[in-house]
Amino acid sequence: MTHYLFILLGAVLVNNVVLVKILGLCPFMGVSKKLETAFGMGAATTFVLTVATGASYVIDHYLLMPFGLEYLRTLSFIVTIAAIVQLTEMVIQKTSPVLHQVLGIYLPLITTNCAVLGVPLLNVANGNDFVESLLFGAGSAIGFSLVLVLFAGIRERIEGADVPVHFRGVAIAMITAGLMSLAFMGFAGLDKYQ
Amino acid sequence: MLQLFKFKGGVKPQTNKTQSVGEPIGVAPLPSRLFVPLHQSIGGTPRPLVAAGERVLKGQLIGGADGWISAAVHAPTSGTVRAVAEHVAAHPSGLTTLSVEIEPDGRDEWIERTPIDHGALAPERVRERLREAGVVGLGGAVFPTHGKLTASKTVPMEELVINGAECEPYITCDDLLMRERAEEIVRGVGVFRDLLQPKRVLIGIEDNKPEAVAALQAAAAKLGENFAVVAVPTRYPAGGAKQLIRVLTGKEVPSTKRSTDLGVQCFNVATAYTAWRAVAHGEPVVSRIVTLTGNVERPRNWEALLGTPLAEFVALGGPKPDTDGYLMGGPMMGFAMPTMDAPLVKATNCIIASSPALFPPKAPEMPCIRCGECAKVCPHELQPFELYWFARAKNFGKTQEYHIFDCIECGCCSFVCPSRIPLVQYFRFAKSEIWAREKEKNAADQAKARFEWKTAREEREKAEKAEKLAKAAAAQAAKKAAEAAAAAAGEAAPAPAAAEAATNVPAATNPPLDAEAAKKAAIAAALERARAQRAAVEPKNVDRLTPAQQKDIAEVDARRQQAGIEAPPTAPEESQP
Amino acid sequence: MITAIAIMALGAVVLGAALGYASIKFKVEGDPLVEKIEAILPQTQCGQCGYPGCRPYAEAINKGEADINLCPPGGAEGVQRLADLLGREVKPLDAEEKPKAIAFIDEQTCIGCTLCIQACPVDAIVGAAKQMHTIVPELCTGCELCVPPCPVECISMEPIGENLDNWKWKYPVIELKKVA
Amino acid sequence: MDFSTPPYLLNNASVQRVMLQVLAALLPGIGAYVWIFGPIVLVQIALATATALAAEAAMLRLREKPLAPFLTDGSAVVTAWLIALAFPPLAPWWLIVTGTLFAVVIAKHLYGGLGQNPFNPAMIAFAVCIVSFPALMSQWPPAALDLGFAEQARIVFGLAPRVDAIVGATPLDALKTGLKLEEGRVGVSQLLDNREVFGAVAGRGWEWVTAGYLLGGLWLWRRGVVSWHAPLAFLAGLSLLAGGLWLYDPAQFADPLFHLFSGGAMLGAWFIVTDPVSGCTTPKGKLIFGFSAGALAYVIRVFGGYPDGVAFAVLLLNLCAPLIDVYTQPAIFGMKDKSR
Repeated sequence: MTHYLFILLGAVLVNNVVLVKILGLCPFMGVSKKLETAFGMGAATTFVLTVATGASYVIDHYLLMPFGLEYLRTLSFIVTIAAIVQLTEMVIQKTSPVLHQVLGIYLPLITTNCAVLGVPLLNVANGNDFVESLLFGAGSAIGFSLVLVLFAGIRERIEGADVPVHFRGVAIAMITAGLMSLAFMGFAGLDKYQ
Repeated sequence: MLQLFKFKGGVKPQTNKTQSVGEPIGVAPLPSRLFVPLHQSIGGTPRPLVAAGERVLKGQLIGGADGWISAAVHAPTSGTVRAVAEHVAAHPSGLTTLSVEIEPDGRDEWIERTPIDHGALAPERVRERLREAGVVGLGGAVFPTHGKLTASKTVPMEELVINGAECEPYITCDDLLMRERAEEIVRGVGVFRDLLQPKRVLIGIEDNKPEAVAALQAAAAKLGENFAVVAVPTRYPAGGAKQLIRVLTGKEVPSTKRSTDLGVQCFNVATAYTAWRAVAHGEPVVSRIVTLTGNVERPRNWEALLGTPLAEFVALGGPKPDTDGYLMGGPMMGFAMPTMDAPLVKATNCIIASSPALFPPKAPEMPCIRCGECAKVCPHELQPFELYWFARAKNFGKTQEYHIFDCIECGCCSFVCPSRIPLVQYFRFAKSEIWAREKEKNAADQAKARFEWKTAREEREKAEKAEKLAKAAAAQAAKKAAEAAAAAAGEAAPAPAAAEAATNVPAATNPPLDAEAAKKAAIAAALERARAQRAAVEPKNVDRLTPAQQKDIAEVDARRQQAGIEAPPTAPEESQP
Repeated sequence: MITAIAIMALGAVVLGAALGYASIKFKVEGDPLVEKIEAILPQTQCGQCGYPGCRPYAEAINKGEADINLCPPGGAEGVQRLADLLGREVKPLDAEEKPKAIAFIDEQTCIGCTLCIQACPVDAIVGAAKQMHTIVPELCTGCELCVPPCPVECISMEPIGENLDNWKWKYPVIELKKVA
Repeated sequence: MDFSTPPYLLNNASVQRVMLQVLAALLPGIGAYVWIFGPIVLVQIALATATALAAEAAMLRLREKPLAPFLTDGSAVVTAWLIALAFPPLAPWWLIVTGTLFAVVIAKHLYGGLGQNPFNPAMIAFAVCIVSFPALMSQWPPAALDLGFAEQARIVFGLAPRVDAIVGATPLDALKTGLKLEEGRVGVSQLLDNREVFGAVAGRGWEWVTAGYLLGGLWLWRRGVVSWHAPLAFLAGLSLLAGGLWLYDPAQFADPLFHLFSGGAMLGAWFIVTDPVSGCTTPKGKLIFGFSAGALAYVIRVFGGYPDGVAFAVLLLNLCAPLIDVYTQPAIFGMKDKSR
């Protein structure tokens, strides 16, 4: 049980997909201007990432490996992810048009969010079983959402700050992300504790 | 003993009240000119009822209340109206407002005054009397008093709170009024009590005014009124209506509600006094008690006529040479008077002459360090530093999320801010921007509705016009055919045809007026025909044609007719107007 | 090779079916966003954006056909609010911003041609043929559409001055610069 | 008179006064620190202060802001002192200069300077340096070490080799490594029995330093400069977790008192967590902020890879502060009763 907990917490905090692995920076920068959209993006990504890790595990183990088609892994993962993203997009467009418009291009771009492809591939590389894969996927997704929301909170505040002109906008956001990453280094070694 | 409640926050600035209570209320002499602004209360702007050159008596109506929430304005003394024109207002902007300029004749002659017995009259009549007498809240908000004297239909009126707290530093006009005219105040409160029928009447006075408390207690006892005169702890802004209601009743009135919804109503002591004068003496509000203090030789309270120019008023106190400006109201919520011409108005409770020693220049504004002092002292428990953060960034949506409209602009936050940020200014800025936006939004909605209505109407008209035109064209074609036939038949006598065509035109331009659409169609048709006519008369040189040329033209016309082309409807000679 | 193709084909069929079903199930009708965009536009119906009215412009923005900086009456602030709503970058206004003004008819010159009445999108001009016309100031949006049709050029745009009704508290001036 | 805006009456508060009180409150702790580690501490403080003021001036000049009000407001000095107190007293001079520069230039001025930095600049300096120079940042001279001032100065300015004698560790670090090295064979109590290192409560000499910070902090609270919420919650979070685990296995986990009085706990509780700029501002938010920071500090210092966790814990909570504030807004006047 603790083993699973460590996987989950490790993925959320210690090996945070954005701040430690530096994956998925595109939506992290793109949709963190407002708290509301960050929540939406976090939820969408969490959904896609969790489902994608599960689906890719199934595809990998029951379709690709039995037939020795491991070389199709990246391709089939991408296709699956793309389909899930499409589905998510339709659901969001139906349920929250404003969120759909606000997320804009970043919503279909979840497809190319390297975190979403990276996590299933890391699962394969780490030899995680199904439950571990799901937990790792969910943990990474929660970690992504968490820092996205925190980042949005900070950016909303920086919005009102008297930031030097040349550093306004994305520049100061990148610096902030760097400092956040620094703070997250505090978790280093926690998952190694026995 | 009444249980008192506390409001959170508040500050304790130096009160500086003792300077101006040494002398009784003085009656200010008649000024040489009075500038009475017509708009002196919340609500509709009263209409001017006098014209330049007219003679007015003291108390004569010069501005009639416009709408129910509006209060009348009266001539403060007898004299001659010199002008009804724009004059600088008692307003921080220094902008002008429509004012009646009166030159006093020195006789101070009252118009006929008719007291009423408020107990014998219907409540509506009493409220109307107050409206006609221009009785408004004299605590500073100048809300028409009659508008507050109707109890809520659903919530029983529990407490009537009378505000004699006077928490702002320097101001002592209510203090002196309570000391000297306690009986009339109590009688005025009695009028309010009769109209609202509350269960209790509570008069709250800050405990730094023991004389006023004693005077009111004595007056209430003498008149046999069961009013509780309560000394409340001295802490700014205890005199804010909502704070005083909180302290005396424990009720908190949110910005989204009126106090009557919670069964409370609050009036200033001076308002009660003027209400009694209006009811029992038939005197409208033409003067008020104004504290003149600060950097003057003789700080004192004066009963001054409304409309007295600032320059003449401050001369009564003898401003010291280093005076560098005048504040209207207290140092916490008042504003700098724009010019010395600005008049005293119903809202003017105090004039403070300022000097660099009294109000030293402010330290430069530093960035907010979010220390939270402002939040600690905010009587409405807001987070001023957050409001500031968003107001500064002009993020008005966020300021509303942080309840900017609950801010009463009491100035406590600015008072304690270590960064010396003009917080109140930021909040006022944000509020007025939001209001302006609201107005724009309403205007936009209205414009949209009107545009849509017009578009719909045009669509309908177009359809109708098309129909009409089709009919008209058919009729025209038939007529033309007939005319052409007639013209062809009697080429030698074109005059009748011309006459017929001439009568045709006016007939077409006078369609029935009731159908607008038909009219438009007719106009269009007429225009069309006029153009055709003009085209026809194009050759202006036709009236001096040689017979040979005429013959040629006739031939051409004949050929045209043979070819089926219409002949010119009128003969060239007669078509000249 | 065949298995690879078969597996990918299988995947394609399954995913395609799922997406096809979803596209029917979650079909979106109408576009509520247009309303939100239109709510930001000032409703002057002036057509300065190149579209015949505010609604068409809102629709064009929603479709991505029009940029968000084409509305001069909305000003820089309107652009800002559109950018916030749509998550786009703020752009400078594609025209110069003018102070708010309303039309004024010089009644001495007016010949009563009714052309301006027809041009006014919000019926803010009253008058009849051969009668003098006048603007109802409360209704005028300042769109300037009545100015060009006037044959005698009697309509001018008068900037709205500051008065006690529209006076606003000013942004506090920061006098910090170079106090040292 | 300034006619622009009411109120025209103001009290005598100023940013400078606030900062000066914070500096004064640091003095007892600094006194104890100097007493234990020698006057070199003062050199480090001076170094950090000079760097901070120079960096502040340079940034103000670059940003075309007036120098005088911001150089005299004392905020840069507070940051500098905190950095100097968080760094090892014998750290090479360039380390403290780097840290201070990073704090003032990047963590403070790039965000707009005073009052606008989302992260605590001093903690950023500490984190940057401990991540980049972990060895140098964890070398603390043993409290017993009696080195002349001249020798200390030579070490700091790189004129003398960093001999083994000065390469000690903080009591906190010593305990952690001790436990790790002697895994399972030695309990906490045996290790703590070494009075040479661990003193009576939480490290020889260190007890007095932290007690000094506590004293200063309490004074600040009495003066109304800081509220009790965040410090108390911080200490509560730290001691609750420490107490719980100590009760669970006293052989493996040190007692709460040890944790309270060692490392940066007291400095953090009274001078870092109370930073209003990067921390929470609502009362409830301050409690959450303090408690979580305390708990996290414990987790990182005991289970994590760094000798102390206060800096990282504070930075992590700085991250959350805006969000916590948003969700802990207190009810306002007239809106407390939900049913209304």
